[in-house]
Amino acid sequence: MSTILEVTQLTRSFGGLTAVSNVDLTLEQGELVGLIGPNGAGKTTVFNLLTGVYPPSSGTIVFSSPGQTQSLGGKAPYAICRAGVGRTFQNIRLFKQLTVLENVMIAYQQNQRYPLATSFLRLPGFRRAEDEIREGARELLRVMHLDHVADELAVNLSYGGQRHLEIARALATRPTLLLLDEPAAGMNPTETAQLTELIRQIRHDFGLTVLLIEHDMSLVMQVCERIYVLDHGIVIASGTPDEVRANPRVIEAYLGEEVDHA
Amino acid sequence: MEQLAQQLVNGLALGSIYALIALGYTMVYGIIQLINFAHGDVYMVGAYVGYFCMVHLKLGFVESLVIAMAVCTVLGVVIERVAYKPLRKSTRIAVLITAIGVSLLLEYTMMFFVGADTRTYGVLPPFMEQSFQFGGVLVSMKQIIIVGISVLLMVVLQYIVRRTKIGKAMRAVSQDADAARLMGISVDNTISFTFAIGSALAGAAGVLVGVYYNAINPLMGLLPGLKAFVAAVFGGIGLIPGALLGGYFIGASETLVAGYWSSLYTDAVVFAILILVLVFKPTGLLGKNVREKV
Amino acid sequence: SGGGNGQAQAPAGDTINIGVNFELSGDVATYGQANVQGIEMAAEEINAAGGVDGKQINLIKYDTKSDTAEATTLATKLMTQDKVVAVIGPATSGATKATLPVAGQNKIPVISPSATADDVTVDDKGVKEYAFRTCYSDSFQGTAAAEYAVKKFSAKKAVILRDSSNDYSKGLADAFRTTFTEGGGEIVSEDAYAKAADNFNAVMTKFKGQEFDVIYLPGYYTEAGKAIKQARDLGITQPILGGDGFDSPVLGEQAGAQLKDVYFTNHYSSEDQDPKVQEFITAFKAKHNTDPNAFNALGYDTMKFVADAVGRASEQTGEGVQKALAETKDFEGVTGTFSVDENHNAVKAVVFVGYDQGGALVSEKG
Amino acid sequence: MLEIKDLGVSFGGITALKGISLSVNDGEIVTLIGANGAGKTTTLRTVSGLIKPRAGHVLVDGKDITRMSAQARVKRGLVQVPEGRRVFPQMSVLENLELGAHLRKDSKAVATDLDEVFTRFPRLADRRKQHAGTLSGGEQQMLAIGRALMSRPRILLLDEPSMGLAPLLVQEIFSIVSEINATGTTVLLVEQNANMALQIADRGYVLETGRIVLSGTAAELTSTDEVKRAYLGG
Amino acid sequence: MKNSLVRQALMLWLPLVATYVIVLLLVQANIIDAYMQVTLATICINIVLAASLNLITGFTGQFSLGHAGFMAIGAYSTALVSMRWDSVFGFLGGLLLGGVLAALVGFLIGLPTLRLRGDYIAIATLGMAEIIRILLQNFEFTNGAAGLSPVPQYMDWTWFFILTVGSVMLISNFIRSRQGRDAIAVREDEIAAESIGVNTTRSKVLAFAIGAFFGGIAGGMYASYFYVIKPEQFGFLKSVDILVIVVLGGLGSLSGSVIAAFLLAIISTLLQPFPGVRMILYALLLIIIMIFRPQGLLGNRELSLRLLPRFGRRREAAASGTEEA
Ligand SMILES: Nc1ncnc2c1ncn2[C@@H]1O[C@H](COP(=O)(O)OP(=O)(O)OP(=O)(O)O)[C@@H](O)[C@H]1O
Ligand SMILES: Nc1ncnc2c1ncn2[C@@H]1O[C@H](COP(=O)(O)OP(=O)(O)OP(=O)(O)O)[C@@H](O)[C@H]1O
Ligand SMILES: [Mg+2]
Ligand SMILES: [Mg+2]
Repeated sequence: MSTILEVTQLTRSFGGLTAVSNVDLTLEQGELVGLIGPNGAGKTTVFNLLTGVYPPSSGTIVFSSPGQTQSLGGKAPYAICRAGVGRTFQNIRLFKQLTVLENVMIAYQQNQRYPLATSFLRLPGFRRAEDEIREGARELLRVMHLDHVADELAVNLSYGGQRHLEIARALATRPTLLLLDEPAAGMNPTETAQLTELIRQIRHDFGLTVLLIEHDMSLVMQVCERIYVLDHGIVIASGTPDEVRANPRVIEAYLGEEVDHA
Repeated sequence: MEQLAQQLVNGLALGSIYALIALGYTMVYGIIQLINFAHGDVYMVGAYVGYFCMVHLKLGFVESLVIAMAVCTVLGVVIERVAYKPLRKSTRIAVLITAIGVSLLLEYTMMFFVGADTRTYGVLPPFMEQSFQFGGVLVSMKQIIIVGISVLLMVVLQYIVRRTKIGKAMRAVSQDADAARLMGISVDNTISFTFAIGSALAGAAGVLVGVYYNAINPLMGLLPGLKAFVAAVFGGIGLIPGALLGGYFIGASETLVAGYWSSLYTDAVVFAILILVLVFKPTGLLGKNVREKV
Repeated sequence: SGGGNGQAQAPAGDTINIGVNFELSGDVATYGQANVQGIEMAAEEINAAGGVDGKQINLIKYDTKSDTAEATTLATKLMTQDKVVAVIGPATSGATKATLPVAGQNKIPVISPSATADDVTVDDKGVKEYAFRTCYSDSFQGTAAAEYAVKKFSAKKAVILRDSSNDYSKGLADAFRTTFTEGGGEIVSEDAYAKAADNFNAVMTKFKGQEFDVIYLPGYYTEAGKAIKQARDLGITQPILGGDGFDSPVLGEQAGAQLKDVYFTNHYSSEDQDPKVQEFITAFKAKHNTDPNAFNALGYDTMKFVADAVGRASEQTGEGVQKALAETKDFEGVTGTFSVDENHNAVKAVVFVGYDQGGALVSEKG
Repeated sequence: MLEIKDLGVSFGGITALKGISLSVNDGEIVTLIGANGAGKTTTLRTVSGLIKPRAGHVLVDGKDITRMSAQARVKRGLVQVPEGRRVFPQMSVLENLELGAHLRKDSKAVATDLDEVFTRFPRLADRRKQHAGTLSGGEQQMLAIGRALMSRPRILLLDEPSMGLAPLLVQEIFSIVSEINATGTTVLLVEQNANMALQIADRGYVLETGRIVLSGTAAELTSTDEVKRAYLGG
Repeated sequence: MKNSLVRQALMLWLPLVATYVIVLLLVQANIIDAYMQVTLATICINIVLAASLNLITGFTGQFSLGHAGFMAIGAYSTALVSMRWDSVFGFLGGLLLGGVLAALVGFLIGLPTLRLRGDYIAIATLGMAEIIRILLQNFEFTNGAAGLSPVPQYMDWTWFFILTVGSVMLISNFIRSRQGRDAIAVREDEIAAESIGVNTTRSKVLAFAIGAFFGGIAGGMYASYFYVIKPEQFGFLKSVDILVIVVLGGLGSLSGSVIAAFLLAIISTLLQPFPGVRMILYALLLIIIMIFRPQGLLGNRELSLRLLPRFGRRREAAASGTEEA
């Protein structure tokens, strides 16, 4: 196992508020790690820092993809994505007026480049490249159980469908590290159980490392191998699900007493 | 030095007018994100109402001003109800095109009735033709009136928006109309109210311009409308102090460019400054750059 | 204005179709509409008096929206679909020029009442066969104004303020500058404003800081009235000269009591006791409840000028009318008696109209 | 107290509600559960007057309010906490709360209520000057509920109040809902988290693709196999 | 596969060539008379203008109010070059120069301003166009306010056909390519687009420059047909006119732009007999059309006839239905 992500002393403040404060976080290749914590703890902000939506106030983010180790701090979001970090959004952000297939194709084509002249003049390589993009995208839809709605507009999907599509679109960028922000939000327990299975499966099939934010403890405790707990921007605990579950600070700040029954 | 002072006085009067028009732009924009192209034409109608009152009905300046503001208020509300309200759920650009339609409609309806030629306000009461000398700087009564009335109206406006419930309702509607409804706010009335105030200010500006330049025509709203829009953006569109700042800034830079370089380039310089400001401060001078939280 | 259109088709043979292709909306609608008022009044008079050769004149009127492409489109429509024998308009030089190739192709004359640019009727290739106008060319007026400035005011130094958005103003300014400097004068400052400008305080304040004898302000009354007033309000007392664009009651209305020491080159003076002029003024006032301006008068003359040519034409076709137009001699119009020269310009005497230091109306023939 | 009769709603071609009837009695908590897209939100939005129904009636205290504007319904004490929070993003927390009391004239009582909201949600008190748009999801949810409380609702319509909340807060929100209910506010609660909802509710309805397919007391529903399988993850 | 390609080519090219030949014959037989020819020319120019602006505003979502500025650059380049070098090569050279210069200006102005949001871009582009116009009005070599004439007339039906169809096809190809989809993604959600690897700045500037290029081409077509060009023809109102065509046809629908260009020409012709009230009627029509069809004639769909194999399938947004206003 090798380290894929190494975050040291990551800090970000907004005005007077320090949303993320000296966070250290390490991900090993192939791990499935949870990031939990109370609302407003700074979890989404960590994702936003990792993906370049906000530049960090201080701290470093070192990301290793096969053959390359680079610092992500201060890089533009598209560059970070191309380096191999994919993500989904807490508040779903699909291309609503495009079809499901198009949503995925756009992500897929970022690795399937052909020159501008080819586009304008429909030069010979065009059709082949387009077909590859389309097929690649369709394949991902099959994996995410979305192939039957490929031609629907994204906005017309059910909430659960949209969450799946977000994941499919992130996968299409061919990430090595996938960041999922509350993938089960708004799903009922039955749907959540299905999603849990799906996350396990894609991690395996695509050889991914996954970092996952979630408030649904049934999901987190089932799939995560390790968990970081954030509160007020600070990592207050980390460890295996059992360790975290038993940690009094975590119980006090986040889980509450009754979690065992949920 | 004297000349500079004189130019600044000129710029202040001009800027007041831009600011008055820009306020209407900004308020309407602030609440429904519409660049209300017809706003400049409401100002034109205000100028004609003032003309009619003063020249044909022989009313005094203050009465004419009030009547023009009242007529424009009604006009603004009618425009909003008839032309914009049906488009509440449409894209903003569709409403923009409608606004362009309304603008043309006002211009050419007016032209149909009064012709394209310039009209003049005629002889003003003597007190308005006075001017004062302050050590080489000439300040006319009309300039004082313009600046005075503008400032007064803006203060009143700022009070309404900041301190009253309706002001808060306006801001709520602008951010989330449905949520505002759930607070018990009547969205339609609030929007109408915004148009009413904005249009009243435009009407006032129309009469002031009629008095100041003594010449009005059906297409007079086009250019000041555009510049007021620029002023609003310059200061940060949607912000009332921004519109003021923008109005005065454009007034001042126009007079200074004309005074020290060439009138040829006033507009070009104003636009160039605007673009520069936007490049370095993408939300206008006073606009806050809030990056969307994701 | 803006009323009905003359499209009602009278039985063929009894009417003569004449195109009226003007800027009735858009930027320069003021001038287009004013021309058309004169044209329509003249046509009514002609028709009331029995028409031309017993035929009524049928005006077919279109609006170019102040768009040159539209002017071309409509001229084409008039010439090919509406079968006119002549097209009057547009009012501005650029738009008029844009219709001329079409005129040549269809052999229908275009007559503009107010396209003053020097190259409207001639270019490098010589005179444009189907182009005519009834106004002066720009250089003619600019030159006259410069000579007047020197003669009357012994001017040595002048400032020029022109309208940057129209070529009329540029043409006048260029001619004035050339003549004035050739005569030993000096242009101490020059500036330009954009169309529909309201505020001249800045530029006038700048001028005020300089030494000069006259201001030359070649532009239209729409802006000139404001400029004059603001100049006088700021205490600028030098004489102000202009061109026929000043000729409108609106100039005086805008400048008010400040209309003093202002002179401009014009076609006629309302003081002129010539019955033709006085009749026109009375009739126009009766109809439109305001004094006519130069555009009204030029439109009026142009209609009569065209009707006169149609009456003299050997055959009532574009070619016939073109010939008759070109041969016009000593046509007596409100804007002066003129003949058409080899460049298809109307050659007429210039009149200097002005308001002296007390604001009284004065005029002298040039 | 609140009664819905044969409510039908469609959007363009899509029929979202196909004749729904339900009632909420004075002082009850009634929950409406169902899968994504079943029409729960649509039901609430129609009740609060944001959507005009194609057919059917909404009655409050026996009075038909189907044609009443949204703001007039607020005046009658019908208040909704919308799905997705919908706080006013460019306004401060305080201003948001003040807007909740927009229709109220009793400024003294408003001030007391404000204090009460701040005691109930101390985190909001910490952030009273912050723009609501930059709050975290959970903070926004608290704000949305607090804002609704500011209008002293008689009937509170809650649309997925637990969505995106930390476990501790989920419990807290549900206990707040119970508390509010105990002080006399009638509640209609839409939830994905059917477990919790049924724990605090008196009765419940199950919505599937625009139709009510099941109803009963909370206990009955909890023990129904269908509900267990489809909504309780059992 | 091969077969379908051939069929596709036939279905695309056959109707096009047929249109060209038929119109050519009709012109020669004078059934399409001079007036209709001018109208046709206007329509063609408007199609190119609207299609290029649609690329910027409809597909990429950048609200531009300065398209007339690009048109002006193209018009003046074409006029200046072809007036000095009066041959078909001069004309084409000028046309190309105009397009390239317009694209360059689009690039330069786009680079800093395209990171602005919505309406701020509108005002920045508006400012750019006004600056261009004012410069043209004051430069000596552009002959100031008087403008340039006579511009040699090389545009005829053949050129109109080639340039119009060519421009629309190139734009359409672009939209239905990788780069075009990137641009559309930016329109839909910029943050999401960035997060999946789209270089949004590059995408926007590229689309903007291409739109500007074809705006320049349209300007060149205009100059070389209408003989006289003046700065005031390329003012703010011209930009607005183009925008009206785009919105009327439907943002994000090229065929909508084409149809709207025809429709406006028809409306304009129908209104010509009423010169006094023409603009009033036009304004009323505009308002009424927008109220009843706010998404434009075609919304964001394409009129297909299977001529243009479309990028995916696209349906109208879920109608907002009965939601109260
Ligand atoms: N752009 C911003 N401006 C100001 N404050 C911000 C911004 N983004 C986040 N914050 C603040 O940072 C803190 C952390 O927010 P974040 O969204 O990361 O929380 P979270 O852990 O994801 O919570 P939740 O589980 O509710 O989504 C919050 O208090 C929030 O208000
Ligand atoms: N504004 C709208 N326009 C078109 N269709 C809509 C609209 N709002 C809702 N719908 C449709 O109506 C149906 C019911 O939606 P609704 O939002 O009421 O479901 P829900 O039960 O609240 O689901 P969720 O649990 O995902 O919130 C869905 O098919 C949805 O797509
Ligand atoms: Mg979060
Ligand atoms: Mg819902």
